[in-house]
Amino acid sequence: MVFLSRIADLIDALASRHRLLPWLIAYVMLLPLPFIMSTFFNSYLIDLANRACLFILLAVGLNIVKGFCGQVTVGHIGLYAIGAVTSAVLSLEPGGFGGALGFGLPVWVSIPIAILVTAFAGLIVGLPSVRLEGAYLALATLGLGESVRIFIAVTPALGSSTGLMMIPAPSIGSFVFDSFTSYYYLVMTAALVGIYFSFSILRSATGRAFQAIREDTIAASVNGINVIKYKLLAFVLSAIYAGLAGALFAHMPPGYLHHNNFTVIEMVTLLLMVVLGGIGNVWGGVIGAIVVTIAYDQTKDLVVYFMDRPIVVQPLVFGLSMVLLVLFMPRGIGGWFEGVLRNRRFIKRSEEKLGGTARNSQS
Amino acid sequence: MKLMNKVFAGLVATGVGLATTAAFAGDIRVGITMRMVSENGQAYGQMVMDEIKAINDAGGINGNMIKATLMNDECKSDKGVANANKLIFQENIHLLIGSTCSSVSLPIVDVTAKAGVPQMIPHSTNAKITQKGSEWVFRIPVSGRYYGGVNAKYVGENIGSKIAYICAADAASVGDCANMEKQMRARFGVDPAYRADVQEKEVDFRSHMQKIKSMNVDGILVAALAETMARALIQSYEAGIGEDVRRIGSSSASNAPVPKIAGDAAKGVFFTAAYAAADNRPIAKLFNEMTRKRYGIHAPDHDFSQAYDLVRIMEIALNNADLQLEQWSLKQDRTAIRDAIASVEGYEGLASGPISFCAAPTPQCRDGNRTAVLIGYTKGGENFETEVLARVTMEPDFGLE
Amino acid sequence: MGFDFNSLLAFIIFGVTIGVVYGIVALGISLIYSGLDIVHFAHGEMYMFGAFFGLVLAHNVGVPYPVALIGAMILTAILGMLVERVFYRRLTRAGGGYTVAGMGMIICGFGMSVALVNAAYFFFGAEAEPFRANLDYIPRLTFPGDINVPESYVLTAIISVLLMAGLHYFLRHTKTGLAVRAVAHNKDIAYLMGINVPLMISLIFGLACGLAAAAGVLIGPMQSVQVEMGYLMLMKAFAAAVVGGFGSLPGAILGGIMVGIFENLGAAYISASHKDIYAFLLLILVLMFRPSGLFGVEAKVKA
Amino acid sequence: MLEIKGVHAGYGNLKILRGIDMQVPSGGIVTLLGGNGTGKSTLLKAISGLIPLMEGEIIFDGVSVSKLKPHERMRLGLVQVTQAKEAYPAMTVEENLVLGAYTRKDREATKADLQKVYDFFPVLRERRKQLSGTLSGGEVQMLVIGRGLMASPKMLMLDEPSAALAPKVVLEIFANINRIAKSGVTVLVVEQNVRMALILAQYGYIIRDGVIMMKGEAKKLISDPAVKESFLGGSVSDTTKALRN
Repeated sequence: MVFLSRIADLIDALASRHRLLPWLIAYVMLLPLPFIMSTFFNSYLIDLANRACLFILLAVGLNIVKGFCGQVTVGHIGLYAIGAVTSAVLSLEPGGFGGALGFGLPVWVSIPIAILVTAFAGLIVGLPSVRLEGAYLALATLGLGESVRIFIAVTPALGSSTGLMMIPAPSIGSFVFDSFTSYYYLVMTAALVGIYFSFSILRSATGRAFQAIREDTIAASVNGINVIKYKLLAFVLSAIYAGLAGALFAHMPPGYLHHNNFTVIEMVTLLLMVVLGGIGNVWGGVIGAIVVTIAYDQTKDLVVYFMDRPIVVQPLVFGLSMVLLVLFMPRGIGGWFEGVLRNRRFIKRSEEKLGGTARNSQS
Repeated sequence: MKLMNKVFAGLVATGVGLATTAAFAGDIRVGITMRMVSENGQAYGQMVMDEIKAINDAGGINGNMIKATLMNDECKSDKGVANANKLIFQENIHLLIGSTCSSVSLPIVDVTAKAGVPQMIPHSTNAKITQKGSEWVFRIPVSGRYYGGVNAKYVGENIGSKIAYICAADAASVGDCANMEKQMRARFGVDPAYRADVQEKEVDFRSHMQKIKSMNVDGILVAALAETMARALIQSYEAGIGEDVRRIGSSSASNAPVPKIAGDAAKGVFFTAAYAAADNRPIAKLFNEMTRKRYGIHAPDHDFSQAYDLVRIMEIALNNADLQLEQWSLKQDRTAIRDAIASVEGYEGLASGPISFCAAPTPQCRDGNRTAVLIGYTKGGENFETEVLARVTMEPDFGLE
Repeated sequence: MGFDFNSLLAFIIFGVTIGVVYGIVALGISLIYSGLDIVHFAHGEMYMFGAFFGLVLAHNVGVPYPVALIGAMILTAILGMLVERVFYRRLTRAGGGYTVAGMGMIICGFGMSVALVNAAYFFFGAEAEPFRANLDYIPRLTFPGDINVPESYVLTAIISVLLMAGLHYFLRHTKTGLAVRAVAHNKDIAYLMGINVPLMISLIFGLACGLAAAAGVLIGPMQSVQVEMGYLMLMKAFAAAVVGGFGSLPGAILGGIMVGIFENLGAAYISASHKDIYAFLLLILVLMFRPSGLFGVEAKVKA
Repeated sequence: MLEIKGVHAGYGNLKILRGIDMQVPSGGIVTLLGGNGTGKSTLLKAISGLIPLMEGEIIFDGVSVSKLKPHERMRLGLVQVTQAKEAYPAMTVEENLVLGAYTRKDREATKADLQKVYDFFPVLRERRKQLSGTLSGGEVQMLVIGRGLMASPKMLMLDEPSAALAPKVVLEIFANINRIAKSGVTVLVVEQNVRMALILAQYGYIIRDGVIMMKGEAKKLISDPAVKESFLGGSVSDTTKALRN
């Protein structure tokens, strides 16, 4: 804990010089990661890190609507699908190999359009939140998300069951982002920028409005917050994250999309990330995404023989851990860390005030 | 709160620590990615592992052991790709086997092509897998492009041309449907009398059957995964469509759940496959007996036979390849294995016809088996029975544009 | 093809016969919602377990179909009560089921659903199993226009009506039913009436899961029994419950029939490959424009 | 009849009652007075078992009931009548009354009691088949009292029977409470309407901030200047409460 506190102090000191300083340092520290991994371990880990970055984007985005604004959505994976498929279809060559629709746009054009389209879709997914809350909203968004998947699954122009294949990778001039390492810089940058903006949103007036809505919708509206506007804004913001993550996923080599990457199971995994990390906590989403991605990777060949049948136990473990997390650790890892930090800051501040004698507080 | 950066790094480091495995020299490393959570995956995966173990027990390949790693991809492309990456870049495999599902094999073809790892496909039939032009891919089963032709030829010549199509939305069935439709048009100039595109896991076909009943068709093609097909077959009888209307199955009709679930409704259904359990050859009889004893399978379907053939072809290729199996020779060994598989010619195993590969990265070279066998169910239920109706060998470039 | 009255009739009949099954599952979901204020996302798995229990009883133990039906209902009810007691009770006690930023129960239900499906792999395997039942004593109906309704569908319709009637009688005309309604409305006052509220909550859960099991055993002979069958049924049942007015019991059955007809008509006249979307569409439209359900029967809407 | 010893209770970490001591003797009427948020309802909930005790003990009829569940306490004859708005609006009047006798096994006596309640409140007999949601405020209050009587209680606890009722109706209700007490049922009335409650009761407790601030015979309390100061002349208003409903 002392060690953690030291680092936190250091980061605070850096941030007091310039807001972006800790972020820049973090970015620089993350730059050599692929080389460390491929030199000392193996290059597969870079691929793992890439996928973790995509999930970080998704989880952080989901946190905006779920954690900041308190709106229950189970349709996030549908937005991810929309971002992925839109960008893929826009960038595929017309009449190309897969037999799907194609417009042949450059990747750097198709990604922003995909984000815009997803943002608009987010607005639509958010519309039910104007009238509905809690379980009703969950059902409506679940329905919307599943409809997106089924629509992709049965529409040949969007890949249907064969999937969209040979989606081009992004390139600058003759440099193509088609290796683990080059793609790492793309997704890592996106993830870090995503986390940074998530903090900016949280600290801004918009973020405070979100939190007011989460705590008490009626009180928020009485206090002059345009509840409908901010609810929709939360959905749109989270959709932008999902759209970006989706588009980056689509162009990630080998550039293949299939509707079964967007099922409810994926949505549940995403929920697990957010819950494990701690709902409403930005770093929680990040930690959750990393932990779950690594845990998933490490447990995927875990097979138990039961009555002479090989059984993959991983999904069972995932499901149960979700239930138990909600029951016994509802604030997740991030909530726990936040508690530690808050205590530390509180003690520090009271020490300053009381001249060295910290008083016990009642939480 | 920014201390989380550190936590981030720490967690990644932990993951890295867990993930490192030393690469052993002297082993032939084979990676397998399959759908383990399904009626197919479990038993096939087990059989591949058992067969490899048998090779090792008998002394291995020229004294070298095969180290096989089996991973589950849940028939999901992103997970399949992650598995392939992990096997190739972390386990440093020499050869990749997989996957069961076309939608997973399709992206993995690109992964293996780029990494330069030979890939053997156990039962994905989608024609596009070999059309991508990868030098590294070899398909054991009969490509989907042949199925349509065999089905269409038999149906047009023996049954009639007024056919109703029920096509489920999974990759294999969509392909089977489209291929047959194309061939019926090309050979006999007929369009489908009725065509219904249904969902992958549709459970209620009654309204389609009701319409088909009033049309007096000669036959119904039910292209769907096993359980879905079985339901459609049952419901076709419930709707009152008589036995004189022949039911044609897609390639998944060979899977045991079809006769098991459909029961009496499976009788008379015929389909194209790469292996017939009713085959009279001694090797087939031995194989049937082996699967029954080991895995409690009443009669193995062609997915079983293909997995078995795959291991045998792999054994032949590995025996012929000049392998160094040192840390430095990985790339060279992979190429040697690829060339050894490409030079397999006229392998006669369980498959309906001889399997031959060649060096060119074209579908003609890499779709090994070109002989499909037409099978009919003579009895449904748990202890179903089949008969061989015909055996058709196609031209290497049949079905290519 | 033009308009054909016979085929329209056929689609409606098919819709009704499958719709009642949706209705039975929706009945359970509604019951849990009105009783415990939670939307049970793992209810599809209760339906699946029910089907398997019935299958094991009928095939492996060898009891007659009706006995298997009742046995499966009892076994699943016990399973449901166990799940509620061991896992959900902690959440519902903590704050009406909506902890963890308002979505504890939703996440918990999802997790439970994944866990139950994969637990079922352990016991029943992944393969689809045929459910054979001897239903010769049930008449097979033939409607004008040569529309066949096989025995299993007739039986399903009969059993659904019986279950609905039985549930109605239980809730309206027995003392325990009165207590269940009291608990559904307000647990604190129910306590003050001397009602053993925890027991009633278990009872509600057991009843709801028993209903799901009945649907599972009924649908077994029509389709087949498979571990992954629960999810789709859950979605249809949700749609049915919402259309009928969440928390309203007669509405659930009516909603089920509505969903059944709607998706059959959609499949027939728009596109068969989008069939599942129609149920979702109906669900979303009703939620957006009439969250209290289409039928306006005594429904309880949470604001 | 009822003895409360050093009771601490509250919600979660929030402690509301901080050491309550109280006695309700057998027979007669005792009233518990206090403004909003003073802990009256919390004490009632603690007595009937809806919230657990943090400290202290509750003894009813010589038996410690501290560890018993609400329905078990009720079976002993300790019956709480809820606030009027807490009838079951979707049930008929008769269903509500039958529910009151839920714990009783003696069918004949229950039927007889139902008639007794109807005789007591004739208006309920008239509206027997109506949904209780359609009744007027005073009628609902009669219904919940009647529902409490259906349990054949030894002791009846009434939670603000005069709340939100017209003065004339309040008089009628209080007259009925008096009749109930006369029939041998011990009554504990929790009230904000201090004057009426003290006229009705023999003994009174005044609660404030989770502790008993004052206690004594009703006649004495009503003339106590301190009580007059803080309640009778004071402005304990119901407005906040009305707003919340």
